[in-house]
Amino acid sequence: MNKATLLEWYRQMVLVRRFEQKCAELYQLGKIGGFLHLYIGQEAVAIGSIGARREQDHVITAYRDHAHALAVGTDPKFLMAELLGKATGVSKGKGGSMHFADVKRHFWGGYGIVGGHVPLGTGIALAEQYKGTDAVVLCYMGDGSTNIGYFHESLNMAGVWDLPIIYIIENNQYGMGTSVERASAVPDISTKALPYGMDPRKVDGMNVVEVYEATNAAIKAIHDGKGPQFLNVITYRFEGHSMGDPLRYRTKSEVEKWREDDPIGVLEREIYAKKAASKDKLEKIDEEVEKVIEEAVDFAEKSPFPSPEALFEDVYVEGQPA
Amino acid sequence: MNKATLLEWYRQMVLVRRFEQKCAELYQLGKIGGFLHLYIGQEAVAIGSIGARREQDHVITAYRDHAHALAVGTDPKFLMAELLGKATGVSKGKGGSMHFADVKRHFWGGYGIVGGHVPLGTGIALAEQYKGTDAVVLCYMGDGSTNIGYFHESLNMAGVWDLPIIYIIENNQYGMGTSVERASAVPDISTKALPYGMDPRKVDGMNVVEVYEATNAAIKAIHDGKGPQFLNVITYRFEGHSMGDPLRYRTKSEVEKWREDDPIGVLEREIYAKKAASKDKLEKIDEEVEKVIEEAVDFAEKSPFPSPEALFEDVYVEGQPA
Amino acid sequence: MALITMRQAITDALREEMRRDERVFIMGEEVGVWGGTYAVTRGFFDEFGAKRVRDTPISEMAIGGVSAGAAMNGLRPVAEFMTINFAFLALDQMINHAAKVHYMFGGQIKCPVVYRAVGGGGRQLGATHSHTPDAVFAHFPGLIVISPSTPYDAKGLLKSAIRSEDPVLFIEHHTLYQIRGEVPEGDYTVPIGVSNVRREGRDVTLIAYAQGAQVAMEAADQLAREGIEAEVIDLRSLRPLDMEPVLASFRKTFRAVIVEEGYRSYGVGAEIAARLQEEGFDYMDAPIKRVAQYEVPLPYSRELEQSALINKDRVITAVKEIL
Amino acid sequence: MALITMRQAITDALREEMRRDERVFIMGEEVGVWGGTYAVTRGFFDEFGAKRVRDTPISEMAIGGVSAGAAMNGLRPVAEFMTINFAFLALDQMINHAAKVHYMFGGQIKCPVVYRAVGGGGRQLGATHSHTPDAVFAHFPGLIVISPSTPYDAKGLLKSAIRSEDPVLFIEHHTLYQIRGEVPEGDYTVPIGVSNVRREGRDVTLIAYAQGAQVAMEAADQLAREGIEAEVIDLRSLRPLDMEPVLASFRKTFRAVIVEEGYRSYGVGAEIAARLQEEGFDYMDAPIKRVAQYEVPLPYSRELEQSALINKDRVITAVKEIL
Ligand SMILES: Cc1ncc(C[n+]2csc(CCOP(=O)(O)OP(=O)(O)O)c2C)c(N)n1
Ligand SMILES: Cc1ncc(C[n+]2csc(CCOP(=O)(O)OP(=O)(O)O)c2C)c(N)n1
Ligand SMILES: [Mg+2]
Ligand SMILES: [Mg+2]
Repeated sequence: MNKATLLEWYRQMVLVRRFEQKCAELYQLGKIGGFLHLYIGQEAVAIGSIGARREQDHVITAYRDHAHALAVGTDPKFLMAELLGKATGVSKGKGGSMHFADVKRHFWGGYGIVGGHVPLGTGIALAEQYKGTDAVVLCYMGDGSTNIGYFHESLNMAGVWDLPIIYIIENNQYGMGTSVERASAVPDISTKALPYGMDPRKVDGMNVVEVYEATNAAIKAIHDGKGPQFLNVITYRFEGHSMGDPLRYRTKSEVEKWREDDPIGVLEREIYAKKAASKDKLEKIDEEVEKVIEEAVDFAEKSPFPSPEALFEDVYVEGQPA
Repeated sequence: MNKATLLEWYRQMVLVRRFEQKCAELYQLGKIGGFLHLYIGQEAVAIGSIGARREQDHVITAYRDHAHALAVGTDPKFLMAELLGKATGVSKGKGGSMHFADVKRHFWGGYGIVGGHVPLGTGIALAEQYKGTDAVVLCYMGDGSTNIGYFHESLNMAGVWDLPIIYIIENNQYGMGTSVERASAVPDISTKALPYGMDPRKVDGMNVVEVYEATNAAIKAIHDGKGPQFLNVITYRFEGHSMGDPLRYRTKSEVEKWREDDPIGVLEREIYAKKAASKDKLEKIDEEVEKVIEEAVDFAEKSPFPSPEALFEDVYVEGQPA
Repeated sequence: MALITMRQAITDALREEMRRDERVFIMGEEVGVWGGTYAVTRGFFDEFGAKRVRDTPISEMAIGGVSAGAAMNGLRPVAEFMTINFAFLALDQMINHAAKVHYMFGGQIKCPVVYRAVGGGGRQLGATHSHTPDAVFAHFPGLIVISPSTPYDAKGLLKSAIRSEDPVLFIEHHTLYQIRGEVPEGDYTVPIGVSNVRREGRDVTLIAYAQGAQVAMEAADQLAREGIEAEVIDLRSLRPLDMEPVLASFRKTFRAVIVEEGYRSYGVGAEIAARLQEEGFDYMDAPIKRVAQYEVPLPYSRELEQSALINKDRVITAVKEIL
Repeated sequence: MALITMRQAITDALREEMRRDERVFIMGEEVGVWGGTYAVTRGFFDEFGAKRVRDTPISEMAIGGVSAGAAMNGLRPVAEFMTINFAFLALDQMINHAAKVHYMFGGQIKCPVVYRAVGGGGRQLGATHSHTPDAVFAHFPGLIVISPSTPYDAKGLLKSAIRSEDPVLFIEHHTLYQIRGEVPEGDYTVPIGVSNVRREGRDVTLIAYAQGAQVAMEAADQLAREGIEAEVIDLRSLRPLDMEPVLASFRKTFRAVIVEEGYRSYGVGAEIAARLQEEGFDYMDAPIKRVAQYEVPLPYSRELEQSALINKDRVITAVKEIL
């Protein structure tokens, strides 16, 4: 792996981490409302996989969507503004944490209905196939979403039509408080790819390089005519499902064990092992990120709330039917 | 196989066949309305599997439900009356061909929404497990239904909760005009059992004895603690999907080839091979069946239509909210 | 002008739009090889091929969502639900995804998908296959809901729907497929969101759409023979809902009956009546009546089913009650 | 009588019914180990165990249907949708299966399932998570739809729902969970299908339910300070819909405003207004007004969202318009 790339991933992962830590603070202060789902612990998944995508490729995910937006390169200030419900937010303050999007960058958004975006992602892939491009879709979802009808119907249709899409399971082993073992008849999520003719690949989701390589291989497989792809990426969320999770369903020691594999720590060790950078260099990156976050918060705080008329804008593209 | 049993199955299969041929006639005459889906060609599936069930076991299926009703022992006259929309019909003339039921005999009905009855069957199984009985559910559905979310969500839940249910795929290789190859990413429907921890079994659906044995084995497997079961029963419908099918999606020669395996013919050959009965004996059975059908039609024709007040009855168990 | 059936008008609209715009394609169950279970797309598979006439598995959730996703990414899908009853399975995609993405993401995403679905009772298909649930879909902002009653409107509105930048549910009533009407050759559109006076009259206003408009027209004919002149307004779309012609008529007749095939409670007629009494209060000479389906699951038996449905006699009775 | 929250009242109803009847069990997402995402079933898993408090996978179609099947076969399931928004995925099971089996099979099958679901906007959850789609479910015969506004009613009606032989959708509004009210200790039921006069008054009738009733009561309090006496009727159930107390009140006040949280078009208020003008025409001194949610997908930003929702000021304005 290219050293500069490792450092860039480091920067992005720290950016996600710090961005979300700031979110948690602002949520406690009542500046962010609604549901707030943190990605902390899972950073290597979005950063590694989106690290492999080409400009033309698409990204779509569920409500745990901060990292994906940051990974496609959306300026954190527009995301922070969205979280504060401001008119300058990526979704003009109408979406909030669960509904980031940046369509210029082919990021089609976060979606709150579990599994609801999976057919959308599949349709986005259909459109690329239809137009005859080589673009693919990275369609992310949680382990819990693999139990909903949407998953099944979409993967089957992608299989039948050979669509250019990679289903990336962010398998953090719980859907809210329900472990994979209690939610899926066969806990090995890879099994769920078999009826759709996809060759599932299990990936270490705490290792950004592995995630990158698996995604790269999946894109190549699509271009080699192997059809839609399935990545079962094993990861863990260090925080609760969303703010206010009573955390009754797992033990502290389980969390502690996983924290040893903190993806940022893993990457740091890799960077040192590869001699890609010194501790100083990484600390400098940390500081830069810190500044970016501060600026983002500042921008968000200073931005205006949507005007009252905004309520009635964008219901329809073509004006407002009564 | 017990000779008397073979003859009983012969009688039942001929009963189904003749019943449905009569239905087709009455449909042409305009006496039966709505949708009419014939089971002709598939008789061994319902007769063999229901042949294996014990009194306490349950049956639920889709709209192609005539054979199941006859197999559980419902008097054909109440079925014929239902088809003619009469008050004496099993469903008081409110259900029609797609909605036969005979709950006294644990037949929970035919259902018109593809896959819609699969969670119901799963819930019926849950109730038996809850009550601690040894009863199981035979839940039938077509190959096409395995692509709908209902299938996936239900089988997974049955797997997680280890419910006493046998999912019996009546794999007649087409869902309306769409062949399994065009509808399922992996045409081997058995693959679809794997994510749910079920050990699929492929069964020759033109052979009533094989179907019986497979069902028997599945019931035993449940009692042995092996959890929900999955039978992929390969069969063929000789007629169109329903009355009025333009039949553009398959060739005459394909149909002819399958007709060589007519399940009644297969059983006849088995009966002769086993010397279970003479040709005369079978013809006598045919005649008896003929009489039963005639009586059924006669009963149905003479029965009254529902009274106008029936429209408002049975909307609610507890009277009629406004 | 040719006299063609509504089925033909819909077929023509689809074919012309597909020829006009490469981005338009059809997906749904049995739309291809079979030719559509109501024969609307017969011959399309041969003309346009498997890429543009796509048979799907039985997967309504995915039909609703994959088409929406393709629309978001630049195509013009016409997704067919074999019947509107099966669209219940896609409700979440239709109202929580297709109808929401434009707003929820602050205008970044457009979703110009058209959902076609056949609805209606009266064919002995039983309780689950006979719904007219139009009010349910019309309840949610973000979706456009159209349901025409004439071949002319069907063709012109379907074209407008396909060309619209917004998601549209286009509901066809099966009993209208056989109705014939004048339709000009070639391209034309009918604007979405404009109610239409199908018949002028001074004594009472009948407000209806789709199959209800057909019944209202029949009732008006008979009433005319008795010297009662009913004005018939066809709403054509339920969202947007154009009340102007309705109010204009009411200001003239002071009396109204709403005719709809769906259930009465929480149905389309409720909204019309509520708006009419509010906006036309000063002109109200009698209660506004509703003629709608009786509130039972539709039964199979023919006469019994028919007795639950609307017909011209029930409309005439309602009219006479308020004259 | 204890002063308890609506959340507590619902918890108590569930616990008492589970203790009373072995056949009653709960299934849904996070109802067990987590204790319910709204903490309604906290402690239940420990008391009743995994057999009777069943955590499900994220599978709304199956939650809707497996519970219905269990009900058909003799149990008394209380199936929880984490929020009513997710119940769209189960609509087909609820209205085409649970609500139809009794009729469609000529009375052979009963389906005494209770679906519980939390609904409502106002918590910055965005367009897909903030629905009040009550009218949609109430449109279909076969289902009972209840949505209480007080702890007393919540407990008594939930018990009636669990004991009912018919399928029930029981809608809880999240902002009401904190509301406190007098609730007697021990067992009692409130009959389904009886509207309730929550406040007497002679000047105007406010018709509402659930969160709308709360807003109506607040408005009535303020109106009273200005000398306007509003009568407030709480519908409590939308199907069956009891119009008697509404009409009785209207015959006294000649004026009505309907208050509901859901969308206005094709909403609950439309049905009430339509019935009221029809059945109470002779008493109508002014147009019947509706106060409802503005017809936009609910946005995230707080003030913006609030501006789309009902509040007491909007009710007061509507009242003054017709006085
Ligand atoms: C259809 C639907 N059902 C339920 C929910 C409530 N819900 C939100 S997130 C979630 C858990 C999802 O788990 P998973 O897919 O593993 O994603 P993770 O949160 O672990 O990233 C649930 C049940 C929902 N949003 N949509
Ligand atoms: C949800 C739903 N979608 C579509 C239909 C229309 N439809 C009725 S039967 C059928 C084909 C089902 O095929 P399969 O499950 O293989 O059963 P078979 O008819 O072959 O017995 C379809 C698409 C329906 N009834 N329900
Ligand atoms: Mg998870
Ligand atoms: Mg089939």
